[in-house]
Amino acid sequence: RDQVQVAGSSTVLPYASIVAEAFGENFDFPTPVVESGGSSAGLKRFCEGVGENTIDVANASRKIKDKEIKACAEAGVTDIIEVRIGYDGIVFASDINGSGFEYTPTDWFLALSNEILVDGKMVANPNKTWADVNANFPAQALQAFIPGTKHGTREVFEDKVILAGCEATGAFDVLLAAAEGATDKAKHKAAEKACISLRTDGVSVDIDGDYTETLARIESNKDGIGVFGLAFYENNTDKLQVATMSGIVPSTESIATGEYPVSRPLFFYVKKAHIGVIPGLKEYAEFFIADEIAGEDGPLAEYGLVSDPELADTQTAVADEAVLGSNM
Amino acid sequence: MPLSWLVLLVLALATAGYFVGRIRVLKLAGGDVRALHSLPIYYGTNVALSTAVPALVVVMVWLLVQPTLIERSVSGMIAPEMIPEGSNLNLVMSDVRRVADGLNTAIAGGAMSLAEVEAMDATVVDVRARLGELGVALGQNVRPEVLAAAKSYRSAAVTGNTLRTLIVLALAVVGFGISFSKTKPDYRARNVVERAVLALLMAAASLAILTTVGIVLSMLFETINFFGLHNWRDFFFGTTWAPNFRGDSELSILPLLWGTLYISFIALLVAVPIGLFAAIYLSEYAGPKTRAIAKPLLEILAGIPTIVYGLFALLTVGPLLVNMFGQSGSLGLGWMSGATSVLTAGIVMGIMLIPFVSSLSDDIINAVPQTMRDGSLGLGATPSETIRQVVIPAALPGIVGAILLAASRAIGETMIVVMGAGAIAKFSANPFESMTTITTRIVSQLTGDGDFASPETLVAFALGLSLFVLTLGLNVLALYIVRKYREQYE
Amino acid sequence: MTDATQNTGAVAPKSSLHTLDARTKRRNAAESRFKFYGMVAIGIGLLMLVTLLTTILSKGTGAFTQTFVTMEVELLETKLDKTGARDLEKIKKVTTFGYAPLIKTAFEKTVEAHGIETDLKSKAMAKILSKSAASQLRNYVIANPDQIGQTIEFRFLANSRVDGYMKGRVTRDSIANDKNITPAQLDFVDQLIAVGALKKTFNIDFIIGADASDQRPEAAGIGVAMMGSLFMMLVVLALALPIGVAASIYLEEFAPKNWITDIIEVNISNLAAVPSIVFGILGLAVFINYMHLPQSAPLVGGLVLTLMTLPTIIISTRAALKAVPPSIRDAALGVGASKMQAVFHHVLPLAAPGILTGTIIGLAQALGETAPLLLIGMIGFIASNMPETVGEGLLSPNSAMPAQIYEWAKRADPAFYERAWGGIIILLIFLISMNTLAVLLRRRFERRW
Amino acid sequence: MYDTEKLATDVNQTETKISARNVQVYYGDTHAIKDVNVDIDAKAVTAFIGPSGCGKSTFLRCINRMNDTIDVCRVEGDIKIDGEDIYDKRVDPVQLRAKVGMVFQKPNPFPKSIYDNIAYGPRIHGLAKNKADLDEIVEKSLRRGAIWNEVKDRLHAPGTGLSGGQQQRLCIARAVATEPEVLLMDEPCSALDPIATAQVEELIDELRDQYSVVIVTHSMQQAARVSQKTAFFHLGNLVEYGDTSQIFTTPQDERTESYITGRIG
Amino acid sequence: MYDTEKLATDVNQTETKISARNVQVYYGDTHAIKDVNVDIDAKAVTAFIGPSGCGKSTFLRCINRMNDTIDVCRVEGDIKIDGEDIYDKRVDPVQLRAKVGMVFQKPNPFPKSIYDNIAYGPRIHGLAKNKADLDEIVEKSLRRGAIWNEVKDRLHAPGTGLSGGQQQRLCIARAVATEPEVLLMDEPCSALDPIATAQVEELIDELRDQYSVVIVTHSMQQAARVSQKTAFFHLGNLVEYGDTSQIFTTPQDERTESYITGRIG
Ligand SMILES: Nc1ncnc2c1ncn2[C@@H]1O[C@H](COP(=O)(O)OP(=O)(O)OP(=O)(O)O)[C@@H](O)[C@H]1O
Ligand SMILES: Nc1ncnc2c1ncn2[C@@H]1O[C@H](COP(=O)(O)OP(=O)(O)OP(=O)(O)O)[C@@H](O)[C@H]1O
Ligand SMILES: [Mg+2]
Ligand SMILES: [Mg+2]
Ligand SMILES: O=P([O-])([O-])[O-]
Repeated sequence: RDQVQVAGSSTVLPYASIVAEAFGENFDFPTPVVESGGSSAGLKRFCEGVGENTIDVANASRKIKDKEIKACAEAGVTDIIEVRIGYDGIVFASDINGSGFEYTPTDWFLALSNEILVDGKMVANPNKTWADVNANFPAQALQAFIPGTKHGTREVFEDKVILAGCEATGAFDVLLAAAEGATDKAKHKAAEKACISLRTDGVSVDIDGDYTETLARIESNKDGIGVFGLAFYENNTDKLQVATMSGIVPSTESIATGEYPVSRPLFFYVKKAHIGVIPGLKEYAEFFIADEIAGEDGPLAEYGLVSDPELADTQTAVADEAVLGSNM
Repeated sequence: MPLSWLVLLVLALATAGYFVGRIRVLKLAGGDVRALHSLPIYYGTNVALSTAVPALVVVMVWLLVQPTLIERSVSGMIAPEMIPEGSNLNLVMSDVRRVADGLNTAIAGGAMSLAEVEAMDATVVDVRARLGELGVALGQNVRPEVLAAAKSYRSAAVTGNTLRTLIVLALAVVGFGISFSKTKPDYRARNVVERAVLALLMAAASLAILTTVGIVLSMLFETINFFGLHNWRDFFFGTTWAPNFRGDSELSILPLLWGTLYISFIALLVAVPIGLFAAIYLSEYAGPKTRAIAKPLLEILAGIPTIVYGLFALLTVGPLLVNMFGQSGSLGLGWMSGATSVLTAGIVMGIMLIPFVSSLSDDIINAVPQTMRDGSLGLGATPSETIRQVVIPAALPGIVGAILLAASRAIGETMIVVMGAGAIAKFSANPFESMTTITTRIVSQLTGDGDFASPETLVAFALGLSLFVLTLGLNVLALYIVRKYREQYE
Repeated sequence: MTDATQNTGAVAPKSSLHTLDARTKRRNAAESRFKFYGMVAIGIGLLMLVTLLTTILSKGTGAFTQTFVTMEVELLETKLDKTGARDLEKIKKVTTFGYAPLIKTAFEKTVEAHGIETDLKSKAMAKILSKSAASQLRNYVIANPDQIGQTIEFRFLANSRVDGYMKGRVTRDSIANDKNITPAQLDFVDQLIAVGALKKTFNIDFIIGADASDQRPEAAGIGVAMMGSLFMMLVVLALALPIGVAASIYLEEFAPKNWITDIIEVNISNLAAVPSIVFGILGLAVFINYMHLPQSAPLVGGLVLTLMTLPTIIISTRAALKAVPPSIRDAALGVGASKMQAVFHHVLPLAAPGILTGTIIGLAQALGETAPLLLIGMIGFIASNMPETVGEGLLSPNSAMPAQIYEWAKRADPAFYERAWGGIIILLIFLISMNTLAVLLRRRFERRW
Repeated sequence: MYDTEKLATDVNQTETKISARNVQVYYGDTHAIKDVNVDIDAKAVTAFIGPSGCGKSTFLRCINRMNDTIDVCRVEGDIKIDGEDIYDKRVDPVQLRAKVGMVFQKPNPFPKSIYDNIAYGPRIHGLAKNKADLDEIVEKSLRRGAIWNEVKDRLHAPGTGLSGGQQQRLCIARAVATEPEVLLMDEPCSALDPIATAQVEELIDELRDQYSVVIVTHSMQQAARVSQKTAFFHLGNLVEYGDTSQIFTTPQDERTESYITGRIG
Repeated sequence: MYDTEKLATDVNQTETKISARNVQVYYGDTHAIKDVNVDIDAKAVTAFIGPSGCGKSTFLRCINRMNDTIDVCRVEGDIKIDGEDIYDKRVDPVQLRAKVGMVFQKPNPFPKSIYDNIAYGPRIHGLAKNKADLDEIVEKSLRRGAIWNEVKDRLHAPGTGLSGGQQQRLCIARAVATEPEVLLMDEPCSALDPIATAQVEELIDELRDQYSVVIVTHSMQQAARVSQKTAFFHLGNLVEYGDTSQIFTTPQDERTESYITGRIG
């Protein structure tokens, strides 16, 4: 095998492909193969063992889990280099010709949660239009296209929007008080679970496909509001208008500074044992996070990646081949 | 000798054997074919098979075994302490192989002589640079022990290959010789060749069993893991499907099963009548020209990528249905709220499945002998009566096969369901609601973002295996029904 | 035995053939209804086909043309080879980023030469080009180091927004929030069109080229993926057809009818119902992890698809074999043919239409399948070169048409969406040519007895 | 077992049932029936004789338009039944065939049970009011086909599992079950033993009380026994047609004579 | 046209070719052949007669193991050809069938050209050295099948497009083409006119110079004309077997006599 073999997250895929293409053009090594298939599947293959018939790099739109590190170690994949490449912004957008929105997490909680707090009691969500949710909004039917449960974005959406809304409306406290459980922790968990259980009457539609599917749904139902990646939105500004969250317009800058709350870090993981064995592996890893690629003016940022303010640290870590567990 | 040459040589020998066998037996029979037990081609084929088959089998076994053997002997040269931190023997060995390959390339290309290679010393020469010049990319500088191992790897491989060449050629020649000497007019060459062919046919049939074993094995392990993490009662008898990143998800197969059956049922409701009527029209009513054109056209439907159908469901059929059955729809019924529904996916999937039913059934119906039709028409039956009561029953096993194939495809379809039916698992009899299927859940849990050792991901395997068992049951049922109603014409 | 009854005459009163009795009328109505259903069924099928095809064509034809900008670029020695030694290693050190200034300069020169008046900075002008322009230049320089210092005419791809503008997908209104292009740049594009430097032409690279990254939809082609599909189909055809037919012959003609063959039979129908992704799981486990075949290789893809296609071929072949009347077998056996000869000489040719139908449908499915490819690494960004040998075609990483289409359809830039549909057109052309062969062959074997 | 007296008395007092004028049949380029003119009597048995391949089956199949099912087959000329042109556009071949039943040369039972083979015709023509009625029709037809005794215990066994001669009788019974006005029988006794043949001939004789029967046969004796009129075909031509007694005693045409005198089978 | 003298002289001087002992045949539960013992002579023609459905075809099909192809059919007992048990494991049914040719009751031409229908057997048995040889075999066989004149201009037309009688003769020609030692003919003349019948009988007569021929027929006359020995079957039993002349003149069994005296067909 001559080429670097990469697999994993479909969120990271566009960035990885931009890098791989440039890498192939500028180095004598062949263009790396970047497979998609999801973070989980990528890490799974990554942890299958070391050797030429396994992949060298796993892309992930989340941090590798402890359980996975353990599974890796059992298969002989011990030294893993973790590389954070930047952040993925998550935005809410609706049809370009429809009305615009300025959301707070509370709005989303009130719109989608299975039960909401009314007069101190949790009742089945009665809201039918956005006007029911927030008097400032138009009386547009509620229809949200949110990431399906397979997507990591869903977790971010639940944590940073729904749960935040749940707490803000006070529903969380009510739920916590009512929650059953042996320990505080268990109660907390039960309350969180209740917060994030979404209504199933068709108002909230899980999208298991990609953002293109979300876009297609909005095109066929103009009332719909969808959840997108920032990069996707930026390429489709002719069809979508973005909503603000707590008053902040999402952009690479506002996310990088942390003003815009909904985002998640993106990573890739390198099998240290393959460095030196697979030609070009280390060069690829270094190239990925080089300033001219992943820096603020690099092509990745141009495409929509929120570049990592701590990129320099990452660069040294990669240069030193610092493995997981040694420096974190 | 390179492998391809060896194989070609064996094949050439076999070809020669074919002609020699033919010629010899004819000569022995004094040119009189009638004096032979079998046709000359069988004698030829016998010699060819005896020459090629054992030799090629050995080549195959050799290819599987030699690397393991060499690897084992060479890896002894790499002491454990020489393996760099974090690496393992496996990786070092792949480096060794790469260097050995590089050396071979160098020798083959004439860039280095054998002696030069043998004399090369990694402490003196920069092997990586040297090989780099020859176009062999190495990831790292070559350490002396690796070079040494590579050299012995190379020489072992060369010896092995020589041995392989000799043994294989010897086998081929022996096979040739034995079968040649057996080639006499009263030798039952046909029987021998036919037995060999039968063995091949059996091997082909048993591949299906192997595949099944493979499928079960490749999923069983993870399924067991899943049931170690998740309650099996909840999986089989629970009523909710709600995976969750926080853990303790409810993962029950039942709502998915319901969706699977419901959507497949609607798909078949569309595909079977349309497909069957299309088949009937094509084979019984349409002229040869119409048939020659319409049938291949319909077959294109089976080849349009499912993503197109998915988009078609999402953008065309879904909104159309909403326009009819939705709140402000033309029928004013308000039954349907979103474009995605069981009905949307079912209809679109049904369209995709039309050719599965139509083309296969058409062939089978066409194969029913004309005398059957004549018999019925002669009694004053209309063509449609003939078709319904004589032709279709006679063609039933094939038609059921076609329908089963369509059903199978419906069960296995993902894209159309994802885009057309939505991703919500629920129990509902309302075809205007979103639902989802086992297959789509397998795909999405497998390609999702969850922890790969978590029940949310592993459930994919349990779903796959359960579906496997389930369809097995359905197939047994179908077999039983076909057996019962089969009509055999003469 | 003469139990003729007297009422026979009463049952059949003499009636004119020219007037239909009520029952016949009813039956004829049923007959016409039946026939009508048949026509409706075909009609529905064909209508759907036409709908789908027109959708595909209307959305995809755009992918076959592309916008190019022609201009002269001076290959500045100061930028590319400061030492002037023409040392290839040194020249290679200049990355594509290092070529950006050449393009900017070239734009300035072009504007000057054509007398175009614009307020745009050269950087903004250069943005109308594809990001592939720099690599195109670099490749040229590395291939012809002796040309450094010369001024050479190049034809660069325009970027996807400009191309969209040429195709009407992008308008001044639609780019209001787009940070990738400005109205001023579109004005500049109009000026370039006026002087003939920017043109939309047929784009052969789409048909023969390889995938490009998300930032360069204009450079992406489906050719390499098509080769991937071609090699996979070759594997499938070479394995699935003979194995499938062989297995069917064994099961239908030779196997003793007992519970073992029943198990095999049920098993095969059951394999047809196994979701395709499961075959991917199997392929990953068996071919890659166990047999150590290379990842992302069409060979592995072909093997997986073979396993997936086999049940389809076997089921249709068995049905076709079953439909051959036993009297044909009797006739052959009766003249002293062996069972094997009877099957291969008589039964198989008569079953050929059904076998070919199974092959058509099986291959169509295999050609359009994506899910199993996901697990063996054939979906993603795989921008290989055109394979040069058969071995390379089978073993070096590649994608497949449906995988490529699926990938494009997911990508953010709408230009990819157009390419996805264009890819579907190519896939269908591929499919139709494959089918045509089989259909012609099938026609030769069709007969009624 | 069959009454020879009828033979003499019935002749000449019958009306024409079927009349064919200038009938030509082509299989592709082969001219299989050449300009045949014939009038077939009602309530009589007509025998078609002639050497193998001379076009007997072809002409017979024209009478109930079974030739329509052969793609390459083209029929020209007029065939009238009861004065009505059967190739007229208004004629429904289905109604025609209900009226003109046929027993084919090669027995072709349906791959169904014996019972269903017989019940098929009556069912589609609605001849039975109920199950009992149908049972009766089936039994009666099988009896007329001289096969009842052999199959009465296995009515639900498949018709294709019968012996050659049994299949032939099954097909006769099947044709009779629909009570056609005209019955075309293409060598109905070819696979039958003498006793069964006699029974079928008896049936034929009985049928002609009410219907027209056309029978193709190679047995001159059979033609002489059962038919009132005989038509001799040769190489697609209708060479001679007339009263059976006359044809067999004083043939007009040389070819007829030489065919008849080779009287063997 | 056939020489009756032979009949008298040949009887009694022949050796046994086929011998059957205690043969039982079952179709599922139906007992179709009951305990049949018979010795069939070499270089002689043996006729099987008996009412339809009595088991003639079934027994005939045992002799070349064609019954193997019917799933439900079970054969018990011994059948020996030239002293060798044909149901022995070592016997290759293929070789057996090459030696024991068969003409089926229902003509079953291959859906191929007439030429290929005939040439198929010689091809798989390697009877022709070259194309010219094969052409010769085809012509000779078709001539022996008394069909050459009718098909010589359309050798490449499909065999299924022939008339019933032509198909039957084609199948006879096909069986003869492979030069079998024993020829089993199941009602080979049922669809033939007297002249063609005579030609086929002549062929049979000619064949018995070298081969054994077993023929099933419903025509008592035919049996008397062509055969030296006759076997009478009834309800699955072999009722009587002996010299043809004796069977037809002085039958021993009552059933035989009553069958023969019903002499009609
Ligand atoms: N395939 C079969 N399955 C079941 N029963 C059968 C099958 N073939 C024949 N039989 C039965 O076996 C008996 C003998 O049949 P066979 O065909 O040997 O009769 P046959 O003497 O040849 O009659 P025919 O003169 O009508 O051809 C008959 O009762 C018949 O119904
Ligand atoms: N389907 C067909 N295609 C082409 N030619 C045919 C077809 N059917 C019959 N023929 C030819 O037409 C001629 C008349 O055939 P037909 O079947 O009418 O003969 P027949 O008198 O019934 O003979 P037989 O007594 O042998 O049944 C024959 O030469 C035959 O070869
Ligand atoms: Mg005929
Ligand atoms: Mg019989
Ligand atoms: O593919 P993802 O893991 O980024 O959703």
